[in-house]
Amino acid sequence: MKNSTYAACVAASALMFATPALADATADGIAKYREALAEGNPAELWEMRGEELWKEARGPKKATLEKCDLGQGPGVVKGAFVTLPRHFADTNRVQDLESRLLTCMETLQGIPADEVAKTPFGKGEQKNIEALVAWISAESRGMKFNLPMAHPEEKRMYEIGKRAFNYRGGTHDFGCVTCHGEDGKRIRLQDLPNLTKGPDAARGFGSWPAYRVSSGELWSMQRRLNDCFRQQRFPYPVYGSDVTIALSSYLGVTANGTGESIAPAIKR
Amino acid sequence: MNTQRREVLKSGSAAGLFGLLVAAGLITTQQAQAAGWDKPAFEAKAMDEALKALGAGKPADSKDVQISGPDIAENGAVVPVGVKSALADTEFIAILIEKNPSMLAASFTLPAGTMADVSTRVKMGQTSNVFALVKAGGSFYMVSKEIKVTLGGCGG
Amino acid sequence: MAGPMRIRAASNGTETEVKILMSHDMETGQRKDASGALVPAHHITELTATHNGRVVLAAQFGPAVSKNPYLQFKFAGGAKGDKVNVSWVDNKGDKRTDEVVVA
Amino acid sequence: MNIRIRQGAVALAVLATLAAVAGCAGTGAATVTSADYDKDAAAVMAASFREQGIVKTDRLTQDEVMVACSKFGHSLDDDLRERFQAAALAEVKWPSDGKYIGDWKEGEKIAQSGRGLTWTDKADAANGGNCYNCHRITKKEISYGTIGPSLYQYGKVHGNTETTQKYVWAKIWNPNAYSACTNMPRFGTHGILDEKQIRHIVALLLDPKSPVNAE
Repeated sequence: MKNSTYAACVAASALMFATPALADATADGIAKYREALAEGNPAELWEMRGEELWKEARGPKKATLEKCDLGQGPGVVKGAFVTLPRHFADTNRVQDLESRLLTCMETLQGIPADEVAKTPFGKGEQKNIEALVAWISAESRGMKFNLPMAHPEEKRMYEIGKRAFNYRGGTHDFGCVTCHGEDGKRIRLQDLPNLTKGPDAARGFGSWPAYRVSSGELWSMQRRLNDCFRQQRFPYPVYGSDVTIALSSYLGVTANGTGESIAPAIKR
Repeated sequence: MNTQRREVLKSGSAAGLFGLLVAAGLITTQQAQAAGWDKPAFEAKAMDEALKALGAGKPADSKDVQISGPDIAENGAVVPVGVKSALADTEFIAILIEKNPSMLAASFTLPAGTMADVSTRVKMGQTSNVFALVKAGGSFYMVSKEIKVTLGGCGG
Repeated sequence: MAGPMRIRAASNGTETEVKILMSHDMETGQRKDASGALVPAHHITELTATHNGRVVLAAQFGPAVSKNPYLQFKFAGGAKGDKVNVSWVDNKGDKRTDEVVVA
Repeated sequence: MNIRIRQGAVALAVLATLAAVAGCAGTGAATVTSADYDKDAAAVMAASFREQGIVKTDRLTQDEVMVACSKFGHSLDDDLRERFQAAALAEVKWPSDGKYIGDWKEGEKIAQSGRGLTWTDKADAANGGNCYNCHRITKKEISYGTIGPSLYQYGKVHGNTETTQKYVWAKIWNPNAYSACTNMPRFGTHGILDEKQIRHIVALLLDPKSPVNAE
């Protein structure tokens, strides 16, 4: 249940970013709150279920996911999370963890990817995806981000992600960059990582999937991005669409070598 | 990961959890009879009412009881609260939240040999005093701490 | 059906610390769903932990305990290999029992 | 659900890279320009979103200002900045009755609310101003953001003069009037807040009785 890296990191940042106008007591209080939560993260309930699901014969083909290739070879889970998104030769596509899982579920288990993608978050097969990403990410806890960039498609998705990150629109003229483009900012009391550089990018990107205490649910990166776009007053990003994968590529590559994954973390 | 035996007790018994525990020989019938969810205490809307339901009367203050929790909670849905008592023979601990619709959040009965040191997480609708009620050596004691609940960003 | 608990029990030779995560919605009965209808209360009411068959904690929860509850406590004694068993029951009669070996 | 764009173009780019590899020291990107990526990004943006609830895909449409503000790695040149700012100031709609100050208590409610215009909001819901997300405003509210400057004691410092009232009004209506490419939304221009609501927020900031200035 130890997640002291996270607690220490959040505590440090909360104090470091405290503006002179902000009473230190507030930042200190919030840091203590987060520290207390780091112990006993309910994400572990999803991790347990995820490990079982990986090994459970399911779907029309009654097969497990144990032959799923997350980029490190069939069945290799450890270390996979910190190299995603990456290019996969079999689909000839850059895929994040969730879209890759859809591929595996469809090819190995016969569960139609399109239907899973259309399922609302927290329901049906999406619930299973949430458990799987919790376990898979936990298997890379403490490892540094190391996304490959050798393939031209990986470079292309990174470049598209950078542009999507800076794209401002909607009724409020917001883009990802509005909240995540500067050091030491907060929205209400939440620290905002500057996702345009490490190690903040690793701290932000490397926290998801995470248990959201506000909803009591496990949120995948897809869901995190979905809700960012909602709050930006943007239209609905299609699950597993290229904009979501490109953004993850941009964030992950920016995080490369600068910090470790603490996912699944616990967030307000 | 520790291996866990994951068995759901067969439902269908009207006896409830404690009946099952008796059947399994885990607790005595006497223990089971003393137990049962304390509905009047959990549904009490005011402090006096809750204390009365718990048989606590007017508890005394005590330096030997500690309530721990954050000064500020980022989210009222999950507020970590811990209670420790250094009083001899602490047998019962309860956590009460003044401004919740029902004040009593949780109670713990501690058999001999169990430390008076429990932690859990509670919901708070707003900034409020949180009370730790302790029964030790037959008497009740109570301490409190204010926990502020703040609003979140991005449209709440 | 309720999902399994995550239980950890660790002995330092003189005492055993138990940490429990439960999978439960802990509905307060005051929340409204998207259509504006009240979601009925659904929460754990009682929990019992035993060590090698002896009760070491009896807890009662109201709806103010957080969703996916967390509980931590300690008892004297306990050795590696001992069994800690945790059971809960909720206000709708759902129940769950899980057991862990002390590490 | 696979959205494939320019796969062919990339394949060609790879071939071109292989052919030119000796000449450009293996930097594969040399054959794909930043403009190519701009085009790819535009296509990905257009293909990745769908409408939901009250939000249609036209939310992605950018005006000239937002196109310029979405460019990264360089700032606006002075001419463009001045042109954007002048145009923004020119389109500010001043209060129909000439009154800038409303009720600060209502202003505080609007400043606290982050509701409105997302796909989970209803069309007839009153929009909030989201002010506390980015600004410190009253002393009492400790849950405030720091993306924008502190507005605590704003009226006390700047005075409740007509000049200040007009400045604050225009800043809320279209903040690009004073700072092109600011992070702040164009509350009036985009109809996020109406005249009455803006009046209340001006009161929150400038009314001497408002806790912003009185506490």
